[in-house]
Amino acid sequence: MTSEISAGARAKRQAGPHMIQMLTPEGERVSSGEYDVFAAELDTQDLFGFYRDMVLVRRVDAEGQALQRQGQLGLWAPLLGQEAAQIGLGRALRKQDFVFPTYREHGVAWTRGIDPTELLGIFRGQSHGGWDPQANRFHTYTIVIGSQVLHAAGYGMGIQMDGDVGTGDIDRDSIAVACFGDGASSQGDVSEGLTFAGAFNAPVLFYCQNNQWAISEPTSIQTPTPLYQRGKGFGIPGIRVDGNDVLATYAVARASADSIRAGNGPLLIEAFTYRMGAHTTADDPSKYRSDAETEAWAAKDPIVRLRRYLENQGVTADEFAAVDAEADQMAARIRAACVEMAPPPPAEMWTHVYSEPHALVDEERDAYLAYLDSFADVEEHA
Amino acid sequence: MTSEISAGARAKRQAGPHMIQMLTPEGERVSSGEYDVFAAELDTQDLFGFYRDMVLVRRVDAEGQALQRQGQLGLWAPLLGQEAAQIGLGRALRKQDFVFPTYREHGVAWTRGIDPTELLGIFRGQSHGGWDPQANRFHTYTIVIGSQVLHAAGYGMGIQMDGDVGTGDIDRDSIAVACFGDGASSQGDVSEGLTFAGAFNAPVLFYCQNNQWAISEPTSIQTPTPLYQRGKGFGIPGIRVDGNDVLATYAVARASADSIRAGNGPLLIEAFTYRMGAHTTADDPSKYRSDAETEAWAAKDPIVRLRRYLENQGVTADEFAAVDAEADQMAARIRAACVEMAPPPPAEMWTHVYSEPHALVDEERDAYLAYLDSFADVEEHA
Amino acid sequence: MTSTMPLSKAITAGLRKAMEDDPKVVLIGEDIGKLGGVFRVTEGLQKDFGEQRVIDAPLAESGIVGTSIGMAIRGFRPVIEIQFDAFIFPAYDQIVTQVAKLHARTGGNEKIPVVIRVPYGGGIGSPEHHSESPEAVFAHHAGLRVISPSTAHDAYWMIQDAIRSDDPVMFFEPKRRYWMKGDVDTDERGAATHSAQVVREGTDLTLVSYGPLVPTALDVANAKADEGANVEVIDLRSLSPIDFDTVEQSVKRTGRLVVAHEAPVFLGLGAELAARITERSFYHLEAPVLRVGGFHTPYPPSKLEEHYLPDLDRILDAVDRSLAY
Amino acid sequence: MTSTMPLSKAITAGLRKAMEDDPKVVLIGEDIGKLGGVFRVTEGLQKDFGEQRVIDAPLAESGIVGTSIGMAIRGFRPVIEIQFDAFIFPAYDQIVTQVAKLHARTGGNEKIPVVIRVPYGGGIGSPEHHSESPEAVFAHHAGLRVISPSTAHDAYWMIQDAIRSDDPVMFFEPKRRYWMKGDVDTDERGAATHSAQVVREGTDLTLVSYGPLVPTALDVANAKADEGANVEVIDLRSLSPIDFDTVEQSVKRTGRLVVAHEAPVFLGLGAELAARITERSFYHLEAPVLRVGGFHTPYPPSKLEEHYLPDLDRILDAVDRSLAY
Ligand SMILES: Cc1ncc(C[n+]2csc(CCOP(=O)(O)OP(=O)(O)O)c2C)c(N)n1
Ligand SMILES: Cc1ncc(C[n+]2csc(CCOP(=O)(O)OP(=O)(O)O)c2C)c(N)n1
Ligand SMILES: [Mg+2]
Ligand SMILES: [Mg+2]
Repeated sequence: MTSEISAGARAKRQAGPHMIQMLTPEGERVSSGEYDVFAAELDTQDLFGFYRDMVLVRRVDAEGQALQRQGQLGLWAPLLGQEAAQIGLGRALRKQDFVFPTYREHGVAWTRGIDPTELLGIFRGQSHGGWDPQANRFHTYTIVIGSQVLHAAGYGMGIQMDGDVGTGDIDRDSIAVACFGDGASSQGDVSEGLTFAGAFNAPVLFYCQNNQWAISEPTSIQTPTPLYQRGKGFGIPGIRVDGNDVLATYAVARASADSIRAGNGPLLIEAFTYRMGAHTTADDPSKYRSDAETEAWAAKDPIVRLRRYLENQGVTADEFAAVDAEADQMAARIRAACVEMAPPPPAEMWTHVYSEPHALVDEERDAYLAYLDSFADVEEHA
Repeated sequence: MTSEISAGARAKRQAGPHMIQMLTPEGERVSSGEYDVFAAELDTQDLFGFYRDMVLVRRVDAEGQALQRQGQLGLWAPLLGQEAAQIGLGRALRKQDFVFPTYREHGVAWTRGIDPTELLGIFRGQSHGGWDPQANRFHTYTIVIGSQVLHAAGYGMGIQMDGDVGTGDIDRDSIAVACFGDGASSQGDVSEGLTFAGAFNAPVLFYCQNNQWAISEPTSIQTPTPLYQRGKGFGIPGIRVDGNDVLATYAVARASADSIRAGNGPLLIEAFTYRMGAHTTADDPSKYRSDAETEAWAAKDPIVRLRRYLENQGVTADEFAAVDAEADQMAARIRAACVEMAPPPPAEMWTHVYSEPHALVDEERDAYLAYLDSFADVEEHA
Repeated sequence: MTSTMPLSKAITAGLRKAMEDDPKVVLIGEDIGKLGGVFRVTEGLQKDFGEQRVIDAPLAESGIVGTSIGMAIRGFRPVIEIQFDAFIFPAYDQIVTQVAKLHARTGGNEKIPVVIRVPYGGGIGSPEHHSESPEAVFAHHAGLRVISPSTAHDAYWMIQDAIRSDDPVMFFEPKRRYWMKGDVDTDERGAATHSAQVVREGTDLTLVSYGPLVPTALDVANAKADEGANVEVIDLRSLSPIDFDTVEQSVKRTGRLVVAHEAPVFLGLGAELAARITERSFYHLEAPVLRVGGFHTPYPPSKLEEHYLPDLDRILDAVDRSLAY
Repeated sequence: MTSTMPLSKAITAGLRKAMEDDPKVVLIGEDIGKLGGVFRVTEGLQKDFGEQRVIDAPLAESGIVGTSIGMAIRGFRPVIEIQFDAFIFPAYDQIVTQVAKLHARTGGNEKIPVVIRVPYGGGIGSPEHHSESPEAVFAHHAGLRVISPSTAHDAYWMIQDAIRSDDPVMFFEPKRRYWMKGDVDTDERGAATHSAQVVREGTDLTLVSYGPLVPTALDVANAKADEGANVEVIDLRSLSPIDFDTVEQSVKRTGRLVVAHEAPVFLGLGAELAARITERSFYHLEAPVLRVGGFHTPYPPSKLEEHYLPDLDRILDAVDRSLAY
């Protein structure tokens, strides 16, 4: 009991007074100072678009979980609850920006034009990647916690070296986005990412989704102080946004991206959100967190609050139903694509280790394929 | 010309308005709010003691440089200019505290009771260490930048696990001190040290000597923002002190150590100072910094300003001369001890690799000693 | 007393015993508290020993190892859990430059009795970074002891030895054998931790392995027995130092050596065994030492791992090739 | 055109050429700008190419490597200077898990043409961490190419090859030979980077080495020639992959192989050479492959390094033992 109460209290205290919110959990629009201009640019149709994004990626997520349960995937990392944090960010970016995701960025992937079926390869054990990072300027998922933050910082330095920042040309000025979690904030690489971006004033947006948990560890294990403040001592201002409020995540990400794009230097956003599901399908969150906590956060569901708002704006039940139907179709398509995936041929293992010829790789591959062939012979002759 | 001016301006700007100073470069005592109480505890004799400390360690340093020039040492890392930063810290600590130094902490070593001759082993290539870290609670010099900061954080966690903090018993309550440089602040390990100490509220004093340079790199390469602010985003308050003012470094270190000792959690001090000499005897600073900058800092010499103050307090020329005489004697003793050091026997290489028997180590040592013996035979028979 | 338990629970029991015996033993790692670790090896220990002795650490491996060094300097005996093999690399520097060398650096004044537990190896259908076998890149560095049990009994005793040792120990746990049950005799320790053990006697060929492949090696010996060849199987147990004497004695009898491990063959432990045993037994060898192991590729996606991992057939193939010389 | 220069300056010249040829080549490291690096290898390059192409980095090796990956993804070809060998370990994770594997991870979509220059080895009287030879712990990981020149000419060409390669390359520079002068032909490249070279022909024994010990190996051959034995010396040049064919052909002629390197013998490159060459040339070997190298100790304080480093006498000793079989 006491621990449940204190978990709720802790989340509240951690959220603090400075969190930017534009839609309350009840779907009421509240003003948010300088960020309101970005909301003003959006009409109901735009917001309905965000709604559709969120519903679809939640369905992608549900399908991922279902496929795992049915043995079609080895693992799945659910984004459930983080839809607003991801869609708001993704929709605030421009084509020329480059995103460096974690393994949970299915929503951001969606906004970058990655087909959901492309996400399955890693989780099914078909490949370690799955898409061409350059095609959509969306890097492969990074599993080793924090590594990608340095890649983003370096990419940002590269943007700067190319002069693609602060020119005023909105189709040219670019930013790099470093996605990471609350747990990741403890990794030395993340701090070094802040160091490099800060020292070089590189166009990097640090985007921390504080979903309150790193597997079984609450954020209080990582830091006694709010994460949006982490960058300050590296010269990188930070801001906390309600990560379950897509209007707010969009507006804050837009404002930040525009500022960085203009050459004003790196920024950090902490999207204060919640991992409503398990860490991965291999995890059992009942071991470490209370139902009371989960329920408290369920009341802040990012989709529900936007739907309430849109209902008030006059979006009809039919319109919402159409999105659900689209989600059903997409789910069926994902499932079909997944089940059809044939295991890669063994030779694949050696194909991309190097891009230029390599004697040892060639020797090993040839020997192994010959060895495999020897069984074929046995089977043929049997 | 412009670069020299801007170097001076940069240092001034970086020092900022919030730097604690108690003795001006001219040796005038200026008030410093809450820290004055610690200065008030010190009488002229105490301050003369600091003066003696600083003069002696500067002589240790000069002797180290001389011995290197004469081929008696392979290398020396001068502390010249950082005497006040180190003596003030060292004198503020208590016996039960544990210090984790870099390779330049000759002044702190002095305050921990390490005989200067013990510092020579590493620089002469006799050994990688030189003293028993537990005997004086002063760890071996750490060369790999930043590593020791994590050791200090862990040691502080250990103090806490032992309950040796916040008891109110001044001979029991202990702190760990992490010494590091401005360059080191960029290392992931240093940030992780802040993370762990912050998360566990461990009794750790982070002591950053910002001597303006990491070899040839000015502090501006590491950070766009003052280093005393680095800890804040990890929940660790910071303060900048004039590192060339021993009264200030002592008072700020005392105040901080007392607070940490009382269980109030980790703190960070940035001692703003200057490396007046080369990075090491292998370095040529004329390649990367201006005479104007060096001269500007020479005017802030930590020993000169304290001497001026003490002269005004009535310390006599004879008393100052006595310290110089003591320094001469000590220098002669260091020199004699250095020159007498015989190379270690080859078997030493294998002696402490493991503390328990190890087949491979035994085999290699025996084989090598037998091999060496075979030459003795040859020489005997020749 | 002898009881049957899975290998993972034998480690739990060994940790529990070590913590009971010595109040200075503390555990630290990610998710090892309430969750009991992702493999549940520390399950129940935080409940029984408290948060001061079973410490959920911030998500930073270098920090975990580095602070453990500090705790060791303070007199503790930290036992680290690294969540999965490839997540040890952020701590590589602290391990090879600090943990391994502080004892020598301080002229023996400072002991760093840190144990680093690493679940390693593949075969559990996991994504990248969860199936690697990085033992060789630690064994190359002096100052570390590297050991790996292959049975529940050894796991129970070897983890305690590791904790009691004043030297730092890397303890590689064969994760795909975590659920393999075995008898654990909690009174009789059996073989010393740093000795290799002949786990099946034979006369025609020596097959050396360790950790997860020992059961496979025994299967190989059984399969060859059916064909009338007598394979001697050695469980290396200690990977640094290696008990070359035991291997040498065996090879001098059998004249043939095959080494199998999951780690890549190129610069894997098989290379050192081949080099040293060939030097020691040059005139006894009837065939070159053959090695079976991982390829010079990243550990592949799980749909391909059956091709990457040395299995019964691949080891048999090497055994047959050796016997054919 | 041929001119004589120290090995370090040949690298400088190679870097300069690569930067002239390709504007995407950038250098990054600690103190490589105004100072020109602690060994002055990048001297003058920042002045000529600007601060955008010769970047003084914050003091963080993982950061240097990690941001270089990002720059590579952006289309640059970063050339990293690690100040001294043992300071590479904080970057180990980024190197072995990211630099090495991103090409495979992305199914070949992303190339990471990063070059990591590492001055390595001992013999210059430096303190700890300034004299290590860690090549083996990188070569064990797939995805990296590891090379090391031993002459000014090779240094000039091999650094350019490394930069031009779409694969990541670890470029180990024999620091105690930085001041060794040699002829550099800037028109004719000579041997391909990934081939081993017979640098002295012989019939009685093959002596393989690389990097700093190649001149020593040649001294050994001279010394033996005086005694009437003909030692063939091979400079490995590429440490991963290793050109086993060249070594095998030589050993099949000579029947004897000695491998010398500064890195510890235990799990060093000599182990792999011994294992593989013995397998390939089993019936040709008249003696086991003998290895000379560093010991299973930390690199010792400089007053002892003469005992640690393989020198003429220790290699001669191994050669004599081999010939005595
Ligand atoms: C270096 C490293 N250590 C440990 C892990 C295992 N691990 C995977 S996810 C995770 C927690 C990450 O938490 P957070 O950064 O908050 O991201 P979230 O999963 O909550 O999205 C851990 C410990 C890892 N992948 N990499
Ligand atoms: C990990 C690592 N990288 C590089 C070096 C080489 N190095 C020695 S001292 C130094 C500069 C350190 O600067 P700072 O931390 O400011 O300390 P200072 O020398 O100024 O006292 C460098 C780069 C090192 N020792 N360790
Ligand atoms: Mg999280
Ligand atoms: Mg400095």
